[in-house]
This record gives sequence, structure tokens and C-alpha cells, in this order.
Amino acid sequence: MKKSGLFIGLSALLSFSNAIAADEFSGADTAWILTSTALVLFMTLPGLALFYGGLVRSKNVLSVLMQCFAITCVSTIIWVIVGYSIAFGDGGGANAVWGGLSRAFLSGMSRDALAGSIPETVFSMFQLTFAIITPALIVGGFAERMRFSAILMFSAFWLLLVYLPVCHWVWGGGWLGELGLLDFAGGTVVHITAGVAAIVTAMVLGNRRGFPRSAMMPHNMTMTITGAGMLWVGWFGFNAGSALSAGGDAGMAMLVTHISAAMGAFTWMMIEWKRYGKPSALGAVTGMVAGLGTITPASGFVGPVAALFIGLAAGSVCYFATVFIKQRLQIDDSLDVFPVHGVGGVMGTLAAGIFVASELGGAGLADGVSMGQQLGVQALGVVAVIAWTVVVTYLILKLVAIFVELRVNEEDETVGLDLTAHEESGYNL
Amino acid sequence: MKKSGLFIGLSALLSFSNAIAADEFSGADTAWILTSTALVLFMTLPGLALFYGGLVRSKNVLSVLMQCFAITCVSTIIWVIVGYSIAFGDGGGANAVWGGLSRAFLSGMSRDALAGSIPETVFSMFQLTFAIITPALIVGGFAERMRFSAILMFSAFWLLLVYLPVCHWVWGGGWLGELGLLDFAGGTVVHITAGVAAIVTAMVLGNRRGFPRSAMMPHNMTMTITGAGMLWVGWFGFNAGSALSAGGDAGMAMLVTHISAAMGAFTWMMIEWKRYGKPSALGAVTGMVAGLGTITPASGFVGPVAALFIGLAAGSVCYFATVFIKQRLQIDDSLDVFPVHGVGGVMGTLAAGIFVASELGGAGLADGVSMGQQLGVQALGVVAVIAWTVVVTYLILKLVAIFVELRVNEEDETVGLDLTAHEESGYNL
Amino acid sequence: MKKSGLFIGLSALLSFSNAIAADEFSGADTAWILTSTALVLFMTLPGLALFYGGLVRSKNVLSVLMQCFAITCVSTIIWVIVGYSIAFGDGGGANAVWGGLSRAFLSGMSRDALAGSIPETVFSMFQLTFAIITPALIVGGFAERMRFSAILMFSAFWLLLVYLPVCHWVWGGGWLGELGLLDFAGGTVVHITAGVAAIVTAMVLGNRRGFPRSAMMPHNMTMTITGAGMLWVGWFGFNAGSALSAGGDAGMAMLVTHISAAMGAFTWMMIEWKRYGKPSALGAVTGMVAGLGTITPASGFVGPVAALFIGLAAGSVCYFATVFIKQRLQIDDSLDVFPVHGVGGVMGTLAAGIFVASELGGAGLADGVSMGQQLGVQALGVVAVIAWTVVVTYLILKLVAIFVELRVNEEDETVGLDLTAHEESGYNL
Amino acid sequence: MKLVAAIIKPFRLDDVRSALSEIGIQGLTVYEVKGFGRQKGHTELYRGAEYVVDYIPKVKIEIAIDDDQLDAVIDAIIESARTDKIGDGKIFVTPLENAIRVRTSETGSSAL
Amino acid sequence: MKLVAAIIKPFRLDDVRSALSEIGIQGLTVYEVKGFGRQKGHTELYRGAEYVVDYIPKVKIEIAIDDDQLDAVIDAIIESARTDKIGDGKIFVTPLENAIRVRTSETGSSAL
Amino acid sequence: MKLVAAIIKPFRLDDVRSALSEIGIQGLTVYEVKGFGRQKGHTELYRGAEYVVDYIPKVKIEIAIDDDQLDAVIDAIIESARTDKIGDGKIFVTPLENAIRVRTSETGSSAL
Ligand SMILES: Nc1ncnc2c1ncn2[C@@H]1O[C@H](COP(=O)(O)OP(=O)(O)O)[C@@H](O)[C@H]1O
Ligand SMILES: Nc1ncnc2c1ncn2[C@@H]1O[C@H](COP(=O)(O)OP(=O)(O)O)[C@@H](O)[C@H]1O
Ligand SMILES: Nc1ncnc2c1ncn2[C@@H]1O[C@H](COP(=O)(O)OP(=O)(O)O)[C@@H](O)[C@H]1O
Repeated sequence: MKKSGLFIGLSALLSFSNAIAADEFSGADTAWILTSTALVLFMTLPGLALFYGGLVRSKNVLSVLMQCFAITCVSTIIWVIVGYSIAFGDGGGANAVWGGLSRAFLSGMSRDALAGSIPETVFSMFQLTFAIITPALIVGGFAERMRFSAILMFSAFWLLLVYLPVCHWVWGGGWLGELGLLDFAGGTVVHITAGVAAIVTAMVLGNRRGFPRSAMMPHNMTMTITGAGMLWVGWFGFNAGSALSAGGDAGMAMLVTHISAAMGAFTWMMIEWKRYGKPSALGAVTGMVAGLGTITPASGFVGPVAALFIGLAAGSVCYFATVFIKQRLQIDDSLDVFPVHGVGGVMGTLAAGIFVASELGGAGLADGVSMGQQLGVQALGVVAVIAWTVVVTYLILKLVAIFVELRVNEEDETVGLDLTAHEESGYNL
Repeated sequence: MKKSGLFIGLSALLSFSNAIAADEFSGADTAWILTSTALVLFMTLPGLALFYGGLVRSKNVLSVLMQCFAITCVSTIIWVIVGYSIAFGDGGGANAVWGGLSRAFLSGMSRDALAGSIPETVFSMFQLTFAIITPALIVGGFAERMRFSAILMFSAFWLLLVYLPVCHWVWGGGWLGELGLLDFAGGTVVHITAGVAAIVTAMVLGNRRGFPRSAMMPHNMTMTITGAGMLWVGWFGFNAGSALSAGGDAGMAMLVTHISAAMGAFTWMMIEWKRYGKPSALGAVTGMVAGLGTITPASGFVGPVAALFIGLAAGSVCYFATVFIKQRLQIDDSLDVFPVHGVGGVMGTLAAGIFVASELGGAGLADGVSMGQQLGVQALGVVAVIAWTVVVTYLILKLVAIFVELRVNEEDETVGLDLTAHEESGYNL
Repeated sequence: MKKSGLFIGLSALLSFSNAIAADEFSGADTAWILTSTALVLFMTLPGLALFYGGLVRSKNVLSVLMQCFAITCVSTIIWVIVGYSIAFGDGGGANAVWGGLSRAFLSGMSRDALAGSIPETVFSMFQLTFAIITPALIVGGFAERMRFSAILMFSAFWLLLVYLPVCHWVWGGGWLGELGLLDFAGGTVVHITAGVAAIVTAMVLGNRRGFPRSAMMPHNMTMTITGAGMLWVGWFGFNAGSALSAGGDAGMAMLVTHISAAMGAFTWMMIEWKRYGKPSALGAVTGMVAGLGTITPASGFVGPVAALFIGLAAGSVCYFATVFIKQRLQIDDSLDVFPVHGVGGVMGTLAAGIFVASELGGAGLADGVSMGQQLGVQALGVVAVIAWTVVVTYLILKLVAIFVELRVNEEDETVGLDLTAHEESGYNL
Repeated sequence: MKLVAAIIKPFRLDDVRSALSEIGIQGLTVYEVKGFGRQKGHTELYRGAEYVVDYIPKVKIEIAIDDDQLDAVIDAIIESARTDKIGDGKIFVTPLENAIRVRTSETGSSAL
Repeated sequence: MKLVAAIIKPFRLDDVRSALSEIGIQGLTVYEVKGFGRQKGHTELYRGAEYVVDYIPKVKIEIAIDDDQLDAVIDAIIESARTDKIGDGKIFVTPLENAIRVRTSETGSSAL
Repeated sequence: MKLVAAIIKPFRLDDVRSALSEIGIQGLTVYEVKGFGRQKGHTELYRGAEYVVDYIPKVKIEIAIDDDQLDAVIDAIIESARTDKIGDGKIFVTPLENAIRVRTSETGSSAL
């Protein structure tokens, strides 16, 4: 692996968390990561909130927006207290699996502490926005029926027991990173964990009343499309920001991200056009999210032509996965988090292991590593993260169920969560 | 005062406006402040406009959006003509109170003029976005009943006679800055002036017809929450941009800003949950704004743990202030500008004087200044700015009332301002 | 990479403003152009989509949003395949008119290739966002009646045969750039081409059923105003990003852009106030877009006071042009693309030739070029681009009409495109 | 029994409701409607042109009552809805053959 | 007097209104409703599945008239609303016992 | 003929429709209305204060039928709409003098 080319971002990060080396401060890198941080927060608030909010029924729109907001708050507070430490601290002997508590309350994070070439404050803020959007993505799985108090508890435990450890494994100096897993911006850490958690939660909760018999059409597609536009733009911060520097790696990451998004949207649109005679706006934006999610782990490693293929795969495979799970298996992963993010995350993580090859326009495999070996590591990462997420998510749900019912009662579900859980209505036009 | 710690941003600025010293040009700082400028404009357009617009009744939504737009235009034009000069010019002998007119029409602002480490054009644009949002914040006080022509006149005079002088006092080399007032991003300059002006205007205009007897529920909470998300993201530019550089100060400012927002939202939510059995989305986003407004003056000086406390104070004190003013005093500061921004600004300005202490994780008090002395200066700043704002706002309203009635007539208020003042309707769904 | 071929536009720009060609990598410039790229994409998605979407009738809102999304995808794919090459490649002997195909599939765009001081990936991504928004602007001309398949074909051909060549002429080393045409951020390349294409398409398609007899009021002005705010903010990336560096040129471009927007909005508002007794929000935001479009070609060359005049001209001339075309000529350029962008683009391109003069506060005419000569070049550029666009747009429409009917049938137009073309409805509130 | 429908100006709704409740009418159903009549619509601006929007937003309230309440109800509505300007609206009285309460299956007056 | 209600296709509303105004009917009230009947609803796409939306958006217009206007009104509506496709709608005629103008307290025909 | 209007809880609409369709009623028209009655409204939170929203969203269905269908229709509605809680709604029966199908000009029962 050409370390300089390939791992600009991650090596800084890894070496930081391993306390190996600290690069020189770069104002330019700092400027870009400050910006990226804003972009990634923007993905959740209001991006993802609107994307999801538009898809539910009118009576539940505020509940979804509120859940995204509340998860943002809870994740932030946890991050300050122990989250950053668990993900990026030095876990000493246990560093393969977690980062320990030495950085609890962000202790030692002075104004001039560096993480790579940027202030540690900036690195920590940037990473926090990932810890915000990941549990927020799960909202799509349990939308329109989960109790608000259960959501808060679930999200808190899930962050602590799934997101933060996996983040440490991959980016914080843990075992997967050490094995050389390529996950530039969160195929395993973000999309697989969220997608898998969503479908597990959906299955534990059970389907929404009326699913799949009655159609539950989006109440406001303009809201969803607005959110989609914000996600596309924000994703530039997500992926190109993950270079942790303002240079060629960030540039290439942004370019391939954009290409994959366009190709994913275009592909989904064309499939619908072929099958139903008409392409839908929802199809286009769903394909776009699939394209974005899928390129994410690969975005720092591959070239533009590979991005066309990755987008094509995203738009088509995620399409059929969605149909399969919703129509065939009739699992009410309400906003299709698993088929889009989970499946996309898996594809993208594997694709990273292929298209990283310099012959395929990629940044190049690590020295002495064959494509087969790299794919093995990628597959191991995928399997390990899926397995951990399934088991721990399930256990957390069972744990939370001890304290509070997971699901709202029938009447509340019928009336809608906006009024019954938050005493508000979305619209009084 | 440890210059390095305390006045990184402002000293550049002060020394610039006093033509004392010009730092070296930094492209990185420029990149970040260009970005921050976009973020702060985004806070007003469409952020604040949507946040406020969703809270009023359907028949007045365009009037609020329009007011935010029109104020943006008016403030910009004034800024070019005399505004920048009054705020940041060198007022010579009168420099303690205003900046004079020597920089009228931005004279002398060449392409390569520097302000600190960034081009003066960039500094001026960045500051302009603050001069835009501050009068726009006041819209929340007089919403749904003030005549559009009166609003334009009021906003113009208010910018000239309240905002620009106070800005000069604190950031432009005036007396409060000279005294050592700590106001990183606008506790006194922005939030106290706007909050106080809003309640004064609300009282002079009188309550909306029907207040408080009939409920005036938000017509579109999804719009308000969308705006809230934009405010959160944009505030990163507001506070971290106020470092005027892309480095550790900006990073820390962003981090504490984010923490305070999350904590403010969480706190407000919990209070509602306790009192009413249900947390509302409006409560969450109001607490968020309170958290953001409160940390603003302190954002460049304090550390992450202090931010948790500041957010906690913001969410709780602003909550009770809102209830007190709206329910108890029955003053129709329609969108609660004073209890959120005014009260938050006061708290934050005082908190800056406390948590700046390095023992409390802050950037450190100036050399030879005790916390008591610093708090004295902070209190003096608060009192002076409140007093000036109350008196001058009141006089401006009386002055405007000579030319045009401040309030629309009963019928127009009933029919709504969209049709009667702008001949448009918000929705034809 | 042959500098002369690929980077004429860019280096012209650099050498123009600094009279120095600097090709050293700059992280700061990269950070700002990465950001600008995000801002310009944001202008289209969701900015322009919302701006336009709010103006059509409820039954067509998704069709407009969808068109903006689909055009984004198609333009991206074309850009990767041949677009970048045609616009910015080295056309060899034919370089005056196009860039050839040597850079097809972005061949040779490695991670460390530079374009000026930024990675070529970043330059290409930034330029791509311009190639996205330009055909998307045309949507306003044919809204509510053009067949989706025809739109896709038309947009693809139009990008290939109008946008990319003209882009090459002006910025890619082609004949207009060589002649010294001043077009900083796209007066000819973007606004004239889009405006002219919109009115040609509108005339070929014919008016919407019912136009101008029945009023076709905006279905959601709040959506339009939201989009307008995003356009304003995003335009900072469009114009200040066109400096391709983070310095005084970018700063001045942002400043004058902002001033012109404010002045354009204010002017349009005042005209309506005078004529109808009431200023409308739609008027304000339309004037804002006029101000932004008009300053675009001039934004890198003029000073703040010139920007006041340019905004004034934009707000008034575009106002009367709109009335003239819609009311007098009764051409159903549905969302007034030509009178705003086309007319604004012409005015701005000419204004650039005047206000560039250093006596008028501008960056200064090129050595040995008189204002008359420069104006001659500007006029030539305007005429050439209009002529090419009229002819080629017309031919493309005729060509597309061979394959598919351009316009939907009467019933579909009555029912609305959302249901008939995309099987979706915007709102189920 | 009678079914009384009153088309009124939206902002009078609260007053009409209190007037009715003072004479003992608690139940009613409200529709949002568009009215066309003598009252002129408003104009709307659209990029330099003024258009007339010819309908007026109105509210229709519908009340099922016993025959002997009719006069009182009509008077209450007139008094509370009147602003003495064109467009104050109309009251329409139609015969009601039966009323049934879903919950109890009661019929006739006791269902109201 | 009669109360005539017509449920029509929304896009015929303007035509119906002009037809009515030609025979001297100025006042009417319009409701937005959802119709269920023989006319089939449309399908909507939702992420790779097609759903049938079974209601059809319709407009109901309600006109209070004198008995002798009935035939003219019915004819005018039929002619202006008909598209000869299923779903053109229905006209329902019910008795109207009284009409009162709120502003003037006029009753009967003179209130229309 | 009769015009039967039923004001019901919105979430019962689908059930009522299937109950009616089982007894052969296909056509009906649906209104979204606001109901005031004994059923209490809900509270809404607004920045630290609770407000009572006194209306309840209801759905009104309107069905034109032949006289001999009346009892069956009423029974079908009652059975399918009832939840045994206050606010289940009302059925109002009014006389229908005529019905006309716009498309064919058929009148009377055959127009339904
Ligand atoms: N003949 C009619 N049938 C049904 N509704 C009517 C009729 N005439 C008027 N309306 C309704 O009554 C409202 C008020 O009528 P209008 O003629 O404007 O004023 P006024 O009530 O003062 O006579 C109209 O907006 C319309 O909704
Ligand atoms: N029995 C009925 N009672 C009330 N409204 C009806 C009835 N039958 C039909 N409608 C209304 O009339 C509309 C048109 O009816 P439909 O059966 O679709 O076509 P057509 O009018 O051509 O017979 C329906 O959408 C519904 O609103
Ligand atoms: N007298 C009335 N006239 C018209 N509509 C009524 C009347 N009384 C009740 N309603 C309608 O019926 C609905 C249910 O009535 P309510 O008194 O709440 O419960 P219930 O149907 O159990 O008696 C109300 O929301 C209102 O829409």
C-alpha cells in the first residue's frame, strides 16, 4: 500500500490514536474539516430528518424530526462524557476492542492539541457528527411506532455498545483497522451498523398496523426531496472530509462520491421506468442515497470510472433488495434502511477491496497485499460488524424492554405520534 | 490578558481597525471565513426566516419571510454606505463611541487590503452577516402585526443607532472593548440588543389581537424545525468563524457551541417531559436556540465541560423566562425573542467572565485581571447595552410613528399580512 | 497535461487578477473550492429545485423537482464520459471551438494532478456543478408541460452542443477567452445560454393550457423563498469560488455578489410598491436572482459601488423585461428564465466591460485595452453566444421531436405531471 | 328536525360557536369551503402582474337541531356572524328526517 | 327552493361556474372532496411497488336556487361538466326550506 | 331517495367503506371536517404552555341511496364505525328529491 497516497486521512487518524505521530498543523486542512463538520451535521439536521420526515404519514412527521433532533443531543452528550474516549482513546492492553475511558469528558483536549494536521477539537467534532447520523439513520427502521422514551434509551445504549466499539475497531486503532480493513468514510462503521440495526429493530417491534395491506404513502414528497438534496451536498463533507485534509484525496473522494450518487439515482430511475413505465422522484432520490452509501467506504480509494460501476451496482442491487425485503419478506423496515444502507454498505466495503487496485484506477493496494487478501479482510470486516450489530442490537432491545414498552399502544399508533407523544401537530395550514 | 488565549480573533480585528498592525495573509483563514460568511447568511436566509415563519399563523407566513429578506437588503445597503464605517472605522477622537464616516462606501477597501490575516473584503462581508441577522431576530417580537413600511424604517434606524454603535463599542475599538469586555461572537452585540429591542417593540405595539385568550399555534412546525437545523449548522460559522482564523480557537468554539446547543435542547425537553408528561419538538428546538445564543459570547473562551453547564443553564433559565413573560406578564413578544436571546445573551456574557478561567477549562483570564474584575466588566457591558437598547429602540419607534402607523389596522391583522401587505398567499396546495 | 490547452480559462483568470501564473498546490485554495463546489451543488439541489418547484401548481411540483434531479444525474454522467474533455480538454488544432476527446472518462485525472493551485479533481468537480445548474435553469422555461423523456434527451444534447462548447470558448481556451472576453463566473456561459434556451423552448412548445387567461399562481411561496435563500448563499460559492483561490479576489467577488443581490431585490420591491401599492415576496426574491445573475460575469472584476449600480439595473431592467415578455408578448417562459437570467446575463457581461475600469473601482482593464475595445469584445461574446444558443437549441428540439413528442397530451397536462409522468403526488397532508 | 347550514366569514367562527353554545348548542360540524358570490375576491401580485382570485375562503357550519330551536339558532348565528359587510354569508335550512348516534344507536332528537 | 349539489371533476370547475353565471347564478359554495365510485383511482409508485389510490379528488359545488331555476341549472351543469368519461359526477337535488342572508336578515328567494 | 351523511372518526373510514361495499354501496363522497361536540379535544404544548384544541378532526361520508337501502346502510355504518367511545359520531338522514348522473343524464335511482 502506498501509504502516502492511500491513507492520508486514516493514517493520521490511526497514528494519532496510537499516539505514534503528530503531523504538523495545517490551517488549510483545518478549514476544510471545520467545513466538513458543518456539512455532516447538516446531513442529519435538517437533511436526514426531512428525508425521513417526508416519507412518513402526516400524523407522525414531527415524531421523526424530533427523534433526529433528540438523538443528536443524546449522542453529543454521550460523546463528551465517554464516547470520544471509547472510540478514539488509547485502550492500552484492550485497545484492539475499545479505547478505554482515559479521554472521558474530553480530558486533555486543549486548544492546541493536534490530531494529525488539525486541532483535536476539530477532529473530535468531525467524528461526533458521524456518531450523530449513524443512530439517526436507524430511525427509518422503527418509524411511526416506537415509543419515544424507548428510542432514547435504545439510541444511547446502541451508541455505547455498537457504534463506538465498531468505530474503534476500524478507525480508532482497533483490530479491524490493524488488519488493514479499508473503510474510508464508514461502510462498516456507519452504514452496515445502521442498516442492520434498523432491520433488527423493525423485526423485534413488528410491522406497523396495516402493513403491508394498506398503502402508507409519503405525506410530503417535497420534504423528502429537499432532504435528499441536503444529503447529497452534505455527503461531500462526509466522504471528502474523511480525508482529514484538503488535497487530492479529498478531491478524488468528492468526485467519486458525486459520480456514484448520480449513477445510483439514474439506475434506480431507469429500472422503474422499465418496470412500471414511469420513473418516480422517490426512486431517483432513493437510488441517490444508495449510490452515496455504497461509495462511502470506497470513496478514498477508487477512481471515477470505478464510481460509475459502484453507482450502477448501488442503484440496481439496492432496488431489488428493497423490493425483496418489503414485498417478499414483508418486513416493515419502514423507510428501507437495511436494503439501502446495509446492503449498500456491504457492497461498498467489498468494492473498496477491488477497485482500490491501481490497475482499476484506484489508489493502490498496500504493498505486498494481494486483491484476494484484501477482499478477505473486507469480508471479515463485513461479517464481524454484521454479527456484532445483530447480536448487540437485539440484546439492547430486550434490555430496554425491561424498563419501558418498546412500542406505543394501538390507539396512539392510530392517532399518530405527533399528538400522542409530543402534543403537537405538524401542520395547521 | 494573555493575548494569545483571549483575543486571538478580536485583537486582529481591533488592531486592524485601529490601523495598528496588519498580520500576514493566510489563505487558510480566508477559506474558513469565506465559508463562515456563507454559513451566517444561511442562518438568516433561509434559516431564521423558516424558524420564525413556521411559528406564525398561515396567513402571515410570507410576511415573516419577506421581512427577513427585506431586512437583509436594507442592512446590506446601509452597511455599504455607512454601516461598516460606523462599526469598524476609526472614529478618531470619538472612537470610543463610533467609527466615524471615513470608510463610507467601503472606501479604501481594495482587493488586497488585509484585516488581520484575511482580506478586508472578507472581514467586512463576515461582519455584515451579523448586521443582517441581528435586526432580523427582532422580527420575532413584532410578528403578525407591524406595518411593513414601519418595519423597514425601524430596522434601518435601529441598525444605525443601536447595532452599529454597540458593535463599535465592543468589537470596533470602542469603550467596552477597551475595558476588556469578553464577547466572542455577540452576546451583547447581537443577542442582548435583539432580545431587548424585540420586547420593547412588542410592548409599544401591544399584543396581537386575541392574545393571550386564543391559542396561536405554529402553522407549520416542520418549517420551524427545518429552520432550526439550519440555525444549528449556520451557528458553526457564527461562533467558530468569529475566531477569524482556522485553528484551535475555531475548533474549540465549534465544539463548545455544539455541546451547548445539544445540552440546551435536551434540558428544555426534559423540563417539558417532567411538567407535561411529553417533550415537544418545539421545546427541543427552542432549547437548542437558547443553548446556541447563550454560548455565543463565551464560545471562544470556555472549554467543553463548561459548555455542558452553559447549555444546562440556557435550557432551563430560558424556559422559565419564556413562561414568565408570556404567561405571567402576558407580554406578547410573539416568538419569544427576549426570553431566549435576551436572557441567553445576558447569561452567556456573564458566564464568559467565569468560565474563561483556566482552572475551569477556559482560555484564561487576562494577566492581572481577577474573575471578580472581569465579571464587573461583563456586568457593566450587559447593563450598558441593555440601557442603550431600551432607550434608543423606544425613541426610534416613536420617531417612526410620526411618519407611519406602526401597526396594521384590525381588519388587515384579521385577514393576515400576506394578503393585505404583500398580495400573496403562502400556500395553494 | 498541456497547460496551454487545459487551463487557459483558469490561468487567464489567475493572470488577470494577479498577473502571475502560480501553479503551486495550495491547500487553502483547495479547501475553499471544495466548499464552493458543495455550495454550487446546493444551489441546484435543493435550491433551484425548490425555487422553481414552489412556483408551479401543486400537481406539477414533483415533476420540477424530479427534472432538476434527473438533469443533475445526466449532466454528471456526460461530464465524466466526454463533457469535461469537450469543455476543458486540449482540442489541438480545433481548440478554438472545442476541447476534443482526449480527456474522455476523465482519463489522466490522477489524485495529484493539479489545475492551477488546486487538484484537478477539485477543479473538475467545481466546473461540473456549473454544467449541472445551467441546463437545470432551463426547466423554468418549459415547466408544467414538457414530456420527461424529451427533457432528458433535450438536456443531454443541449449540454453537449451548447453548454460544453460555449464553456470551452470562454473558459477552456477557446476563441472568446482568447479574445479577452471577461466572464468571471458565467454571464455568457451560464445565464445567457440558459435564458435564451428557456425562451426558445417555451416558444417551440407553446404556452401552457390556459395561459395567459387564467392565473397560475405559485402553489407554495414558502418553498420558493426557501430555495431563494439557498440560491443566495450558494451563489457565494458560484462567484467567489470562480476565483479558484481563497484570497482577495474571492473576497471581493463575494462582497459584490452580495451587494448586487440585495440591491436587485430592493429595487424590484420598490418598483412593485410604487406600481401596486404593495411589495411582494416573490418580487423580492426575483429581484434577488436578477441581481445575482447580473453580477455573475462581473463579480471578479468590479468594486462595491459598481455592485450597487449593477444591482439597481438588474432589479429594474429585469422587472420590465419580465412584464414585457409575459404580459405584452405573452410568451409563456413559465418561470421567467429569459427576462431574469438571459437579460441579466447580457447586462452583466456588458457591465463587466465597463466597471472593470480601475477608475470605477474595478480590477483594471488589461494593459493596452481601452474600455471601448473591451466593450466590443463583451458585445461580440454576447451576440455570438445568443446566436449559437438560439440556433442549436432550436435544432435540438426539432431533433428530439423526431424521437418523442415534446409535449404531454392535454389530459396529462390537466391532471398534472406528478401523477401522469411519475405516479406520485407531492402532498398527502 | 332541521339541518341548519351557515356559510360565514372564517374569523367569526369562534364568536358563532360561543353564541350557539350560549343557547345550548354544543355539537356542530365545520367545513372549510370556497365561496363565490357578490363579495369580490382579492388581487394577488405575481411578478409584475396583478391577478384576481375570485373565490373567498369561507367556513360552513352545520348544525342538526330540533324544530323548536330553529329561530333561536338563526338569531344567534345572525347576531354573531354579522359584520354588516357584503359576504357575511347565508343560512340554509333543510329538513332532517332522522339523526342517529353511532355509539348508542339512539335516534331522533336524543341523538343530537 | 332547492339546494343543488354537484360533484364534478375539479378541472371542470371554471367551466361550470361560467355556465352557471350565464344563466344568472352568481353565488355558490365549493368543497374539495374525495370521491369513491365506479371511476378507478390511479396507481402510485413507492420504492419499487405500485399502490392503488382508490379515491378520486373531486369538487362539490352547492347552489341554493329558486324552484323555477332548477332545470336550467341542471342543464347548465351537465353541459359544462360532462366529459363523457366515467366519473363525470352526480347532481343531487334536496329541498331547501329557507335561506337567510346574514347581513340583512332577508329570507327566502331574496336571500340568494 | 335519501341522502345519508355520517360523521365518523377518520380512522374508521376504511372499515365503513368495506361494510358499505358489502351491502352493495360503491359510490360515496368524503369530506374532511372539524367536529365540535361532547368529545373533548386534545391539548397541545407550545413553549411551556398547554393549549386545548377544541375541535376534533372528523370525516363525513355522504351517500345517496334508495329508500329501501336506508336501514341496511345505517346498520352497516353503525357497526363499522362504532368504537363505543364518545365521539363515534352521528348519522343524518335527509330527503333526496332527485339524482342525476352528469355523464348520461340518467335521473333517479338509476343515477346512483
Ligand atoms: N346561491 C348560493 N348558493 C350557495 N351558496 C351561496 C349562494 N350565494 C352565496 N353563497 C355563499 O355565500 C357566501 C356569501 O355570499 P355573498 O353573495 O358574497 O354575500 P352576502 O352573503 O352578503 O349576500 C358566498 O361566498 C358563497 O359561499
Ligand atoms: N351514491 C353516491 N352517493 C354520494 N356520492 C356518490 C355516489 N355515487 C357516486 N358518488 C360521487 O360521484 C363521483 C362520480 O361517481 P362515479 O361512480 O365514479 O362515476 P359516474 O358519475 O360517471 O357514475 C364519485 O367519485 C363520488 O364522489
Ligand atoms: N348537532 C350537531 N349537528 C351537527 N353535527 C354534530 C352535532 N352534534 C355532533 N355533531 C358532530 O358529531 C361529532 C361527534 O359528536 P360528539 O358529541 O363528540 O360524540 P357522540 O357522537 O358520541 O355523541 C362531532 O364532532 C360533530 O362533528
